[in-house]
Amino acid sequence: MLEFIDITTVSMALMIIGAIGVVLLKKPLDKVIMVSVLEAGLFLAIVSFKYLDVAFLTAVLDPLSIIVFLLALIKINNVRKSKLDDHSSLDKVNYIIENENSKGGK
Amino acid sequence: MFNLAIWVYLGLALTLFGSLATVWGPGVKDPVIRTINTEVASVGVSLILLTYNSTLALLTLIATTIIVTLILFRAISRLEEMGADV
Amino acid sequence: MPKIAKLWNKLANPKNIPRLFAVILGLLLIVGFIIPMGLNTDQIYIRPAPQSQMDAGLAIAPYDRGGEVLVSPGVTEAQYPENSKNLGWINSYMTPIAELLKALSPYFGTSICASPGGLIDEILYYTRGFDTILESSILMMAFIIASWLAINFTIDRKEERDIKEDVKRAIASSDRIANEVEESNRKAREKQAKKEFR
Amino acid sequence: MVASVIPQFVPAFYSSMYTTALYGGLIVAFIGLIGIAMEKRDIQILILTDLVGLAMLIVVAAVGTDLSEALILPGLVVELAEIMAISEILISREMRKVDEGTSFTPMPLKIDMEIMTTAPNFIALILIAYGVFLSGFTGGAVAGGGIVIYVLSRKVRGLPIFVLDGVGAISGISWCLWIIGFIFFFLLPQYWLLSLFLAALGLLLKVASKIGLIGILMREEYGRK
Amino acid sequence: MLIEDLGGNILGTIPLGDIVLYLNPLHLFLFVTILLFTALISISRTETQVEAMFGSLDENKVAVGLKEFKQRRFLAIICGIATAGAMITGDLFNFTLFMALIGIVNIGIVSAVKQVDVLNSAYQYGLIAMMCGLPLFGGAAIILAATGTLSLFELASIPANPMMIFGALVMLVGVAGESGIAPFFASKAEMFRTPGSPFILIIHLSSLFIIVRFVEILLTIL
Repeated sequence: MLEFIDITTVSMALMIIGAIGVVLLKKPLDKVIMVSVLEAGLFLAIVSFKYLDVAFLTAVLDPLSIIVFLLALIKINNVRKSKLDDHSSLDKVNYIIENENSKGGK
Repeated sequence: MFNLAIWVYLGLALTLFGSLATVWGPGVKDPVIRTINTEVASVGVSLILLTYNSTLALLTLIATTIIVTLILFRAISRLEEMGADV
Repeated sequence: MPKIAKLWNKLANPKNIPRLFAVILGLLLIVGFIIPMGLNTDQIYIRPAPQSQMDAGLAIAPYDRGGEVLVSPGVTEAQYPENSKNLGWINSYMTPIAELLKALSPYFGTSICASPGGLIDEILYYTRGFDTILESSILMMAFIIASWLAINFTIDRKEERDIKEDVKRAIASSDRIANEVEESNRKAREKQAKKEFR
Repeated sequence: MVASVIPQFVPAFYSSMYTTALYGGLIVAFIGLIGIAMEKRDIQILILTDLVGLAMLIVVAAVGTDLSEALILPGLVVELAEIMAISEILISREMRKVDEGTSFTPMPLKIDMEIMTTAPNFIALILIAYGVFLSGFTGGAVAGGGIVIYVLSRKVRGLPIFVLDGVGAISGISWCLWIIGFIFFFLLPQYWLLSLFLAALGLLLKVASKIGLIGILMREEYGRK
Repeated sequence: MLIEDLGGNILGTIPLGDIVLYLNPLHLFLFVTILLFTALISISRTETQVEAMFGSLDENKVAVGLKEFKQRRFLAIICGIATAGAMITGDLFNFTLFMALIGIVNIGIVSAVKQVDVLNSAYQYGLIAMMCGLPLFGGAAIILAATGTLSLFELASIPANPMMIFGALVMLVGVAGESGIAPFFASKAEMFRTPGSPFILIIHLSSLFIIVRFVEILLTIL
């Protein structure tokens, strides 16, 4: 009955679910979770091909990509939030120029 | 043993799906979402390389994908921070 | 006729060029679907069928190409075997650590092959080594460009750069802005004067 | 016994899958190119060119010989190199548009991720050790990834130009090592083992230091307080 | 068509494993010419552009700073050497790598300037160079799949079939884009509007020589 559930079908299912999830979810953080599901599917596929060293390295590198995603998303989120507070960068530039101006004694 | 051709087809399907999603997917006006969507296509290519037994290329692809993502995110966040409209 | 002129004008704008290139390349790739494609089976550097080595239980599975370490060369079908005196020796070479790893477990073929020696090293360093020179020069040039730009422009290095220059530039730019403001003021005043005169 | 494993002609699997994989790659490339043609914003086009690079990998890999795998590695690294240089040009152009003179400080980030304090040393050590064992392009990319995560997790801000130049010089010298190794292969064939190690070590150092320097660039971007 | 028909008798080869550089009179001539130009460029100084400023009598001198000068001279020399190498190479994939190197160095030569317009066109050209990865490497791979070899010697003796022609066409589009000929000239033309003329000159020369060489390759393999 359940004999079709083996490592290959599970990995395929994980990859398909992950791919659909990454594309259809709207929020970036939800997408990152689905990316990790996708990468888990790839990991299982590599294991089912019996390349254990590649699988080991994938297992180490996947968290790295998730960290990169998280860092970038948090940073961009912060930037967008602060842009909402003052959404004209021109003012900042003018402010800098004025500062320099007073320093230069012009 | 399982059928190897299925893996190639799955890899191609993932790559096609990922590239379609990158170009026309929901919410791709936001560069962040577009960059995350390329990950799907990259996993599809990894699967093809795995099936073709190019494991060294697979390792290098996995490592460089991270670096490329890092570079793209740097460009995106820097541009957003400067308020540049590109 | 005016249409052509418009087209030429569009072509003169650098922003449109990548998109034009993309369209042309895309159309050409679609032409590929009406051309009969097929793999010529007589290739160089042939590899065995996928997973066949893994199923046979070889210790350095996807990259086993025969040969014994420092005893006999492995199998490499190069384009010009007469140009490479030691063809196949790198293919069969393994470092002592790699040999240890090989004895430990049959599932580490990729890392054994990637460590010095092995088939890919033979191709990348020996028979097609010139490609690798170019390729690593491309990486080096790209990095020189990127790091030069980063150090000089995009990374904040204010405390190390001579600040004077910065200040000078800032003064110049503010000078320019002041000039422009003055100019626009003058124009506005002129307009005003004209109106009043009328 | 092993020699019999390696066939005379390309195995049936590769030749039967060739057209499928090639056409798949062409379709992916077509989708990416049409996307580029329809897109107007510069940064979006930069992301979409990544897709075209992936399509190139499929087209090259479809040949299914050891040579095609050896050709994938340069292709990958070329794409990485170009995307790095071009994104830097984009940033520099936008900075010039905004303001000519004054320099720009990225916004510091206030986050406290558990993984950024505990894991990096371990992961970085594993990755670097493994990368040194692998050597070559792959090892360079892997060890570089380790250096990236290590650098990202530190809180010290940036490096002086002198150190940046120094790391660049290391990669230049290792490039020379690899060139010497390559010349040895043909001038003094009896020392092939020495030249193999020169080449492998040189390439490892070169790629790893380059990618590590990318990490240092990122260090500025994701600077935390 | 055989190699001998086009460039004269082969004077000699430099065998580097599978990659054989071959020298015949045509290639040798191109090789020496581009090396001479590179030598000239490496010893020449840059000029200073003088722009009249708008709305006043002052003029704006756009000179090349010393650091910038060194960087651009280095990249220009590399560009010359890469072009010279592409002239004598005897391998298809090797040629595409030379092409990619020339492309990235061309971007680098103008990347150090301060004009926004020039940087913009350098960026657009860079996008084309990135897209060119597909036609260059992909075209070489298609030819490899069709014939089983990448060496120009072998390719010259194999009769052309539709797949080879398709691969060569794809490569042609790649070379056209990367060297900026006919419809794609605007991305490169804008790059010349910057001080430092000898270094700008090498961009021009390299694309000229590459086109000549690629046409010769096309005639050889088809």
